[in-house]
Amino acid sequence: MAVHPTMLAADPMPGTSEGTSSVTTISPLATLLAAQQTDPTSTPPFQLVDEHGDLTAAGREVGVDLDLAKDLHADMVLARRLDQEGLALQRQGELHLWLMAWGQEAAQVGSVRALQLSDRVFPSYREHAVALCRGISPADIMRQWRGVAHSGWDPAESNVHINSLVLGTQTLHATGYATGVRLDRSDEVVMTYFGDGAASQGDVNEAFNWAAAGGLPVVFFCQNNQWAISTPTATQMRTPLHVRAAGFGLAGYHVDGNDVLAVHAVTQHAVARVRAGEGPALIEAQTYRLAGHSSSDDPKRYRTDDELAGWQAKDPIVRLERLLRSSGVDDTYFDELQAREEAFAAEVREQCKTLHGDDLAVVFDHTYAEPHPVMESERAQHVARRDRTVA
Amino acid sequence: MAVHPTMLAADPMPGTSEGTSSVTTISPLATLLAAQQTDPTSTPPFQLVDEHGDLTAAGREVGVDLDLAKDLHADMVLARRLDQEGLALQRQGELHLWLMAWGQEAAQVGSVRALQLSDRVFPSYREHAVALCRGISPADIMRQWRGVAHSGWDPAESNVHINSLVLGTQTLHATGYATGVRLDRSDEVVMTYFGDGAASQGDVNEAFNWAAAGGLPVVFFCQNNQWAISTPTATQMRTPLHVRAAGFGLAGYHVDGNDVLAVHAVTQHAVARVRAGEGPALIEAQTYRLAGHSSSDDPKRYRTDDELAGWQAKDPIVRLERLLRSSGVDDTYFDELQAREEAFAAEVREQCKTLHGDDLAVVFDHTYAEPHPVMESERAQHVARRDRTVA
Amino acid sequence: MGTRYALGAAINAGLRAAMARDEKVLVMGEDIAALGGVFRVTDGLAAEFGTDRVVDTPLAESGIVGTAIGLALRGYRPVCEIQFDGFVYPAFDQIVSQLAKMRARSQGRLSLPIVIRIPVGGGIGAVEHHSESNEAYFAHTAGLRVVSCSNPDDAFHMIQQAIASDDPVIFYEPKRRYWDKGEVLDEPSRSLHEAAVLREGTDCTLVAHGPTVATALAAADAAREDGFSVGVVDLRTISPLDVPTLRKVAAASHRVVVVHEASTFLGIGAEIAATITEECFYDLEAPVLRVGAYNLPYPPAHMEDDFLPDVDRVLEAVDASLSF
Amino acid sequence: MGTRYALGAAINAGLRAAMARDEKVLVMGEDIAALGGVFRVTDGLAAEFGTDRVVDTPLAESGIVGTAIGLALRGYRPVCEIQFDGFVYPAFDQIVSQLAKMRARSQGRLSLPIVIRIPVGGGIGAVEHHSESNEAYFAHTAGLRVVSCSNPDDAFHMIQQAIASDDPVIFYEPKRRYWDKGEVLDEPSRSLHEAAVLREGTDCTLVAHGPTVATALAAADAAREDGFSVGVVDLRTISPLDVPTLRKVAAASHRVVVVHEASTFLGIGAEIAATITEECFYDLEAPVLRVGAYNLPYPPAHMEDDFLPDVDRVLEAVDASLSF
Ligand SMILES: Cc1ncc(C[n+]2csc(CCOP(=O)(O)OP(=O)(O)O)c2C)c(N)n1
Ligand SMILES: Cc1ncc(C[n+]2csc(CCOP(=O)(O)OP(=O)(O)O)c2C)c(N)n1
Ligand SMILES: [Mg+2]
Ligand SMILES: [Mg+2]
Repeated sequence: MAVHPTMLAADPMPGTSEGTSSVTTISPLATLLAAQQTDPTSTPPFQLVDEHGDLTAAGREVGVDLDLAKDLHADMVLARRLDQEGLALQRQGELHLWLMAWGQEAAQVGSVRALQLSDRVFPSYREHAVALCRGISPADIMRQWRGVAHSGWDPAESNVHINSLVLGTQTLHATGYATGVRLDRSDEVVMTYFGDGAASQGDVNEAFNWAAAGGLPVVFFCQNNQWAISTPTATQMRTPLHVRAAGFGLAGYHVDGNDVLAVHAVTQHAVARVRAGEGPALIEAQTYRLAGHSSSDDPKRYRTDDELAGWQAKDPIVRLERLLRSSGVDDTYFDELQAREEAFAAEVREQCKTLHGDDLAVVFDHTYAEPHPVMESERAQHVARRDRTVA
Repeated sequence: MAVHPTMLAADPMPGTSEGTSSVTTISPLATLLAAQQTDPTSTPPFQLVDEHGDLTAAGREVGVDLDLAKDLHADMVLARRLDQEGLALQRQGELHLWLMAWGQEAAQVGSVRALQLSDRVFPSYREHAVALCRGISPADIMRQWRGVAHSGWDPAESNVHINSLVLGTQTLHATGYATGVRLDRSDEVVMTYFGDGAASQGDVNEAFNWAAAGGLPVVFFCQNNQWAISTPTATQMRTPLHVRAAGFGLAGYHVDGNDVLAVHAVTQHAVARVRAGEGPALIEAQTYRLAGHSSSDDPKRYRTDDELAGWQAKDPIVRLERLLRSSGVDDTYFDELQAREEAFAAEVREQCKTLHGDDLAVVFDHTYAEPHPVMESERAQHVARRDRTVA
Repeated sequence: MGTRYALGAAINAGLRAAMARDEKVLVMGEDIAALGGVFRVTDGLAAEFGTDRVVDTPLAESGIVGTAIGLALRGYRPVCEIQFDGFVYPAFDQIVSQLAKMRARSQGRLSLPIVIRIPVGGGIGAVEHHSESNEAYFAHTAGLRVVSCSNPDDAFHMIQQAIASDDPVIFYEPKRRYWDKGEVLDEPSRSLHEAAVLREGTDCTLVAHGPTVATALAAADAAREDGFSVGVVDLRTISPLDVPTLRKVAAASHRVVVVHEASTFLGIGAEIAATITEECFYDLEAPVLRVGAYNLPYPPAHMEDDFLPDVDRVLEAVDASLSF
Repeated sequence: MGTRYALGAAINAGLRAAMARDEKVLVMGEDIAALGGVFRVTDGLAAEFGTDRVVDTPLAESGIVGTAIGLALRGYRPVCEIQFDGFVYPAFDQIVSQLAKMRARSQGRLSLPIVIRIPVGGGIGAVEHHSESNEAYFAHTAGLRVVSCSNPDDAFHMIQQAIASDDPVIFYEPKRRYWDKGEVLDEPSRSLHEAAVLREGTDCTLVAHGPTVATALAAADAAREDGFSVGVVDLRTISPLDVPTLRKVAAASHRVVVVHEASTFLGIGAEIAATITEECFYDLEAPVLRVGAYNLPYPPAHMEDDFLPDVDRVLEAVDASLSF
């Protein structure tokens, strides 16, 4: 058998110094045996709109659908406002915890808007913007963070599964759901969200592999927001995640996650491909968590003001606003949106306060589908204790 | 930002039909958005000696070290004999179970012989040939399969960790051990063996990622023997495993696992690279489990005679024998080896029968390092019961 | 009217019946299709129902349970096979955090009718990790049901009842009893949630499940020869326990000995002892005693006979109970 | 002579002392270096000992435990932090099949001196998976030691004793007590393997560990006001249990109530009840009663006060015990 031509190239390992080391030059074998699979070139993130709100070459080629852009912009503005209100409500003691999606609006809005409503979504826990786009009410989004329930909404209505807080577990659920979609001979697509940190979990990699091996209709959407709490992405992985896709046989995409039009376009493309039966895809969106990990976090402990400022300059909403204005969208639009935003904010505050928790008794009813003696007797104990206390 | 050139190539997804589908041609975006990371080209397995025992082009370029070849050949012959004796001993009821390495001798011998003795090995459970090469006695290798102990040897002596039967777990142990090697500023290399089936486990992928992220001195050696019990590799993964390496940022190698010289050369190369601090590597060796999964297995249920015959023709020992003979190695060598093999076989049979198990009492002593009241009281109970029965 | 089956074959027949009845039922696991499973429990199912419904999965237990959850969310009723007891732990997170809790976490909206079949226990001379008894982990986990069959009739009916349940069920199969034959009746004699009093006793009652039921019956026989009336209860359901039945036999025999293969420390025997003592304090003439494996990792096969509870150890405990 | 510390700070000081004493000790986990851990238990260690010994790992619990095993095989003494109780399950296989069994599997050749620190339990208003009490899983696993600290003095000394142990130790930290202050003595008062009788009682003894020790003490105070002498034992070691101490208090007070945050079904209370009943059958005037959380998945924060055992529920059980 002949030596394959690619074997003759001595590509340096990613992350190590360029050039041939002493090891790779000592024998005639070295040339033949240079690592045969070295890093597939990482591609820069796809952009349609640059950080200044100007169209890139690709953007100019493709053009902008202004109605779509306005819709996505409005989605992002409301999502950001939800975050601001959420954080304020947490500070006021109305929410126990709030996980900010601040800065990641484009990644979320752009991707979920590229799906059909019949496509099931498996979120992680930071996908408020996704939830809003799927018509989930602020109350339902805040329910879990107010501590009154473990989940907020009915997946049967929004086609969005409940949040998964154990990192990465949802990627396997999505993969299994996609198996069901295929068994049903349906052309639905399943989308699952996860973070750069979660990508280190065994479950996530099992899901990549399982979906690829089975050619299943699932899109893995990673919001690489550069941090997993205090841990930078560099600690999690050597190569960018979109590069890992090809290793498993997933179609891999890399997109500027702060460019909502690019995210939308890339996702639409990937989803169409998946829908057509060409196997699963992974999209890595480069974005940034502009706030802390959660309302409890203190990001000053681990990241610099410079880094933050650098990413603030890439704000997805500011960027799109510039594009809209330079494309001739006038103040009427922005004024109307501003009014809508204020009304929405008032609604958020109001809905939050209407969220009252159930009594523990309901958990006894919800744990099992069928009668269960322990549930019955302990429920009775609880009710008796509660009534005694109340009396 | 400009569109990166590689984004313009519309590479088809691995495993799907060639060419552009309707999806990828409907819009101008399609060209821009073709999956940016598609399968990095899989390379054919590296060979020095072909199936007929002839040198390949690469083999001719590199030349053959005949002394090395004879040593490796002898190792393989003894390993195969151990398998034959092991299976026979199982049939006679002397072993509870035997897992055959039959057909995988080149992959094991070639790789372990490329290490230094100071390099720690973390095997799976089928690495008898590895163990033999590290000077582990047949008795120690058979101990576990005779059911008298859970492991056979002292890793402090052979620098081979005990077998890991829970698939893939050892890859994380190897990765952690490699972390220790680095903390010690040592230039040791850690080698871990696993199968094509185990590659689907979360742990194995966590290990790939962890080792790559940390740039740790570990070599992941996959014996792709085409089957995980009855499950073919195609069920486990979409892309060949050596392709997955680059996705994580490991140096990836693909080698004909039935060509012991190629395995040796590739491993030596990879190990030198790892030893020099250039980060971890993954080697995929294409080989074949010529026997069943274990002495309990019935491979006729899932694989064809044709497939078996095809791989029998690629037998690693036959191939190397041909090369040795055509390189002028004469009958003296083979006759001497035959005698050595017979003596070894007798030794195997004899050693097996000397393996007597300990009494359960020792497990109480071995479970904890420090005094433990439950161990003491239950040990006493056990001893009293045993002595009562014996009396 | 019944047919004789080996226990493993009875499960096979039960799976076949469940799959024929409901096309949403599918079976998935490692080596279950072409090979029919390492114990051949799924033998022939792939040929009969096709590989869409009898699925050889990649080798990843977390993946098996995690994707089964997704399938269940899509309306399927997956039956997962874990190849051996000792290989369920990689799926532990998916089982205890996802499978067990999904219904409660979703305010009762999302049911997961999933069965996880686990060949369990020792006594077959296997290598490490192939002989474990881990029911206590799952029994301690709220949201799961845990059941254990001990004979072909139960095996046939309980697997179908488990599949029909809208709750997740961990279904234990006593691997060393796979080849034991027994009569299988057309109709189930009892629900999935009831213990079976196999023998009434007035001096003492043995409580067992799965593989140790036969041990308990043999011990009861031996005790009878010595003039003692020893009852035997087959738990069948480990979580929840059938407390009324346990209460009844404890009250009737005043002495109870629990027999299981798991280690005693925090084994199901501990819960049974604590519960019976709470419920029947004045009825008991002796503490509830426990006969389990020693509190060791499962030892090499060579030692397993000394490790596992056997008739002698059961009788020793009965003696101890009687002499309190 | 002691210094006052909060419980979390006491663990921090204990880790620091252990790291200073033995350079093979290293600390690893998610967000423990730069951030100092989400509870700041490892605060300042990275600055003091460097990031070779205070390691922010990739986000993978199986990886954390699996690589710690490799490090231990290399001669290190890793202390792993699991960020919250509910995130230990992905590491379950590495813990129960590898960490717990390695010594037995290797005929005693390979010891794994690894400590797994787990902030445990509820009461801090957290979201799901952040409030679990899962000690029973590990206590049922032969090969592990499981300990639980309830006050700063123990926290400081027990973490050092755990690190010094050549056995793997699951080390529980009661997260809602992290900020509770108390005196820390220079020398440990007892070994890692002893329970502490915090209060002697003649009418009843409460047995608790970790977060419920304070609850038990408050209940004992309340009972005293009603004229009852109620003792309190802090288990400290959950596996193995300090049975001699349990036997002694049961014999002295004739009544025992176990209090823990885990669900009662197969919680450590079951084992304590079974053991004490076996050991002290004739001393007991009432069955050992258990006060735990209800047998539910941990509920939303809004409901946790009704879910967790509190002083009232403990007193209810004491009453029930006294009126037997
Ligand atoms: C299995 C598991 N381990 C640890 C945690 C604790 N935890 C919650 S969020 C988080 C960081 C997640 O980072 P990433 O996946 O990048 O998502 P992001 O928060 O950035 O959106 C960690 C460690 C968890 N939720 N689940
Ligand atoms: C976690 C786990 N799951 C299942 C098994 C049962 N099992 C033993 S070997 C095997 C197949 C392994 O295939 P592969 O990794 O390719 O190694 P090979 O046997 O071919 O050498 C299986 C499923 C196991 N040992 N561990
Ligand atoms: Mg992140
Ligand atoms: Mg294989």
